[in-house]
Amino acid sequence: MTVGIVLVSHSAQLAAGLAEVAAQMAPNVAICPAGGLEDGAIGTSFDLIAAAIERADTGDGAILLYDLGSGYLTAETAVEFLEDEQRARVVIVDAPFVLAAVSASIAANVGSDLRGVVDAALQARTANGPGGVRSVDELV
Amino acid sequence: MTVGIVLVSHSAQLAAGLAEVAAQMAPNVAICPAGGLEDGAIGTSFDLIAAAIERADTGDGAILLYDLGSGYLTAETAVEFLEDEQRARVVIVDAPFVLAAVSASIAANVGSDLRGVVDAALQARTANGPGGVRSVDELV
Amino acid sequence: MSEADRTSCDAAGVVAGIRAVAATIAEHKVELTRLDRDIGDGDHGENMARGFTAVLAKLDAGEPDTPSAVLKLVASTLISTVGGAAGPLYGTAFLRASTAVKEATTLDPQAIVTALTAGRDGVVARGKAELEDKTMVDALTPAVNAARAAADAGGDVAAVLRAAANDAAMGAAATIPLQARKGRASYLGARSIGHQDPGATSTAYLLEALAAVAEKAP
Amino acid sequence: MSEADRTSCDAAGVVAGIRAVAATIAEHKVELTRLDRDIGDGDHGENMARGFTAVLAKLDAGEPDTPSAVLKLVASTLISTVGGAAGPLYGTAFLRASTAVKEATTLDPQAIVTALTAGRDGVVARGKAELEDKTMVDALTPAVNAARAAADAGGDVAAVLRAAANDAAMGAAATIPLQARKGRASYLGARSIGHQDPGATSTAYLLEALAAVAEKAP
Ligand SMILES: Nc1ncnc2c1ncn2[C@@H]1O[C@H](COP(=O)(O)OP(=O)(O)O)[C@@H](O)[C@H]1O
Ligand SMILES: Nc1ncnc2c1ncn2[C@@H]1O[C@H](COP(=O)(O)OP(=O)(O)O)[C@@H](O)[C@H]1O
Ligand SMILES: [Mg+2]
Ligand SMILES: [Mg+2]
Ligand SMILES: [Mg+2]
Ligand SMILES: [Mg+2]
Repeated sequence: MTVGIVLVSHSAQLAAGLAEVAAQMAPNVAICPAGGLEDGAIGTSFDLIAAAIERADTGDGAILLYDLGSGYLTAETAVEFLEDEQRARVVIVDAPFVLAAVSASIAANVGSDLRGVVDAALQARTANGPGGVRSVDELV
Repeated sequence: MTVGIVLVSHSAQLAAGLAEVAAQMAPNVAICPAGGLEDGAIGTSFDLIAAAIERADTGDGAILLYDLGSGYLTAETAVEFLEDEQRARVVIVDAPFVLAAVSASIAANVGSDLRGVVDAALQARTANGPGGVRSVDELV
Repeated sequence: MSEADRTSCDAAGVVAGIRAVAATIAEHKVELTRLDRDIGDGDHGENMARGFTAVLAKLDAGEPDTPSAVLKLVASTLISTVGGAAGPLYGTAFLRASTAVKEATTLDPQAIVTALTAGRDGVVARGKAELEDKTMVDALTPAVNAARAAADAGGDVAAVLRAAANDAAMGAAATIPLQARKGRASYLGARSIGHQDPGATSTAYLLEALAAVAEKAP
Repeated sequence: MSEADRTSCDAAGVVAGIRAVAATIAEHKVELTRLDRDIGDGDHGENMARGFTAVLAKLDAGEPDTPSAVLKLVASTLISTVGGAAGPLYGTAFLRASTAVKEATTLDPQAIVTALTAGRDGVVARGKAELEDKTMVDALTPAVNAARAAADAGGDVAAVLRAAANDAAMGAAATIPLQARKGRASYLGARSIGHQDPGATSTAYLLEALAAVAEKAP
């Protein structure tokens, strides 16, 4: 079983690049970028998100991560349009986009269930970069 | 005066896509992607980061944001190689990559000084996505 | 409005209204984008124009024959094509409005109020904005309240939509001194003060177009 | 080692050692990448091979004439070309080692210890890893300690590097039961247990190559 990951972004490049970085440590996971509009313009696309959910959810569920607020609105709308049965296993997670994508992909890659993958994404909220906060130390 | 932004990423696409999203709300800021290796492979490049710092810092300073831990190591090394005078106005900030890039770019765009831009990036650490945390509400 | 008098509005009347909205949005595209450039990402005009151009194409391909079906077509098209926050927000509004008038073959003034109320509630459910967060809700809520008052006072379709449009315009103007607390403009903090919200403005134009069409009905 | 006896090592000797390191890294590229696939992003072998291939090209273009200058060339080349965490880490190690032996035209056993210690301290300064965080520090620190003991006991260059290499290999093997607390492997939490750290492994190979060259010196 593998939980899938949908990367909702305003930019096709951003979503594709993040998918490529996350895939490095999670080769067995469906990491599905849904970035930009269908013509490549900046924005979020309901149709691309819906298609990415179909690819990501192979029966074990999927999580959606998004880059910015309006991505959440489009993602939520796409999830609401799912059939009840599928909607029950598709979860939008509000967490730092890049780190959550990597962390959730790794969790999915080792076979975590939906809850485990959501938790991995949420951990990115409190994760610290290496070396702590140089900027604060120096400027305070 | 405008503080510049350097986006250190393991992926050229990710950095370029984030720069394009951040530029939407900050057309007057030097938002400089430094993603991937020089041949396009995944990784972080000291030389690309050093070059991006040169473009980003036009005298008013620059902040560096990075996607993942090893990006911090390369970014820090690049900053250490700067001349003392320039290094004093170049700051690495440990903050959620995407949201911090947007938030810091906006701050720079309205003319905030280095400290203001750093603070804007740091605010991304505690920012909440719209609608709060659907996943937690539903799964707990 | 076509095939109906001023006391009710059938599917063709709703289509006429939507076509007028599309024309208005096209006309104000540059202005809406300029407003969004001040406190957003500078795409609201393009987003709305893209959405309503797609709606026109859908209507040209075949007009649905109930008000509810027209509203649903608008909803799904906006959701798929707008590309910004306005897509899911207006899309949800039209979808809720469609559901709220599901059975009706014509919309009387009370049904118009029901549709507007459901639409506004849909925007709030989607975006979680409260009054004075400097969003389209600040145009929609006064519009709903004015429409209800007009309908309760016995106003016809045109009177109800005129009341809604007027108070939406006032609500949009009243966003100028507010600080944004939702959407991209909120990233600007206090710097969002002094600018009119693009979404509230497009809401006002949308209702103005509907009112104007209703007023021209025989 | 060339132009020097076993009690010291000149620039050419350091170059010979670095060339041997490059050959060893090339030989173990696939293995290092496989280790990194288990608990990382599967590029450590490619990263190191890319870096040392570039170092060889630089040396072929012209060999510096002090040990410090050789180490500095290695440092800047690795920093510019490795592309992973190992780049700034090994790069900083070689840079600190270079600075630590700045004046010497040949390195005696104590200078070798000084260089190794400075290198290890550079890795720690850069990466903030502590012992048992499951990183290259777990190979470097035992290596530094063994080298110091060997030098203090009167060992020659080969003996010092042999001691370092042996304890680095043991340190690398000892990372297997550890849980990673730094670097990408830390994302795996408890699942990083049971795998040998790629960076500790490349450190052990690096020191093994240096020891072998020193042992072959006249
Ligand atoms: N959470 C929200 N609730 C209600 N309206 C919102 C919300 N977020 C944004 N808006 C409205 O959307 C408008 C911006 O629309 P648009 O420019 O199309 O989207 P985006 O901000 O994604 O580029 C804002 O002016 C505001 O009226
Ligand atoms: N903070 C750190 N301190 C010390 N060593 C580290 C640190 N982070 C990573 N490493 C070392 O780097 C190795 C991985 O190197 P490499 O694969 O080239 O980089 P990346 O992880 O960026 O792909 C790890 O096996 C570990 O030994
Ligand atoms: Mg906009
Ligand atoms: Mg937009
Ligand atoms: Mg690696
Ligand atoms: Mg790597």
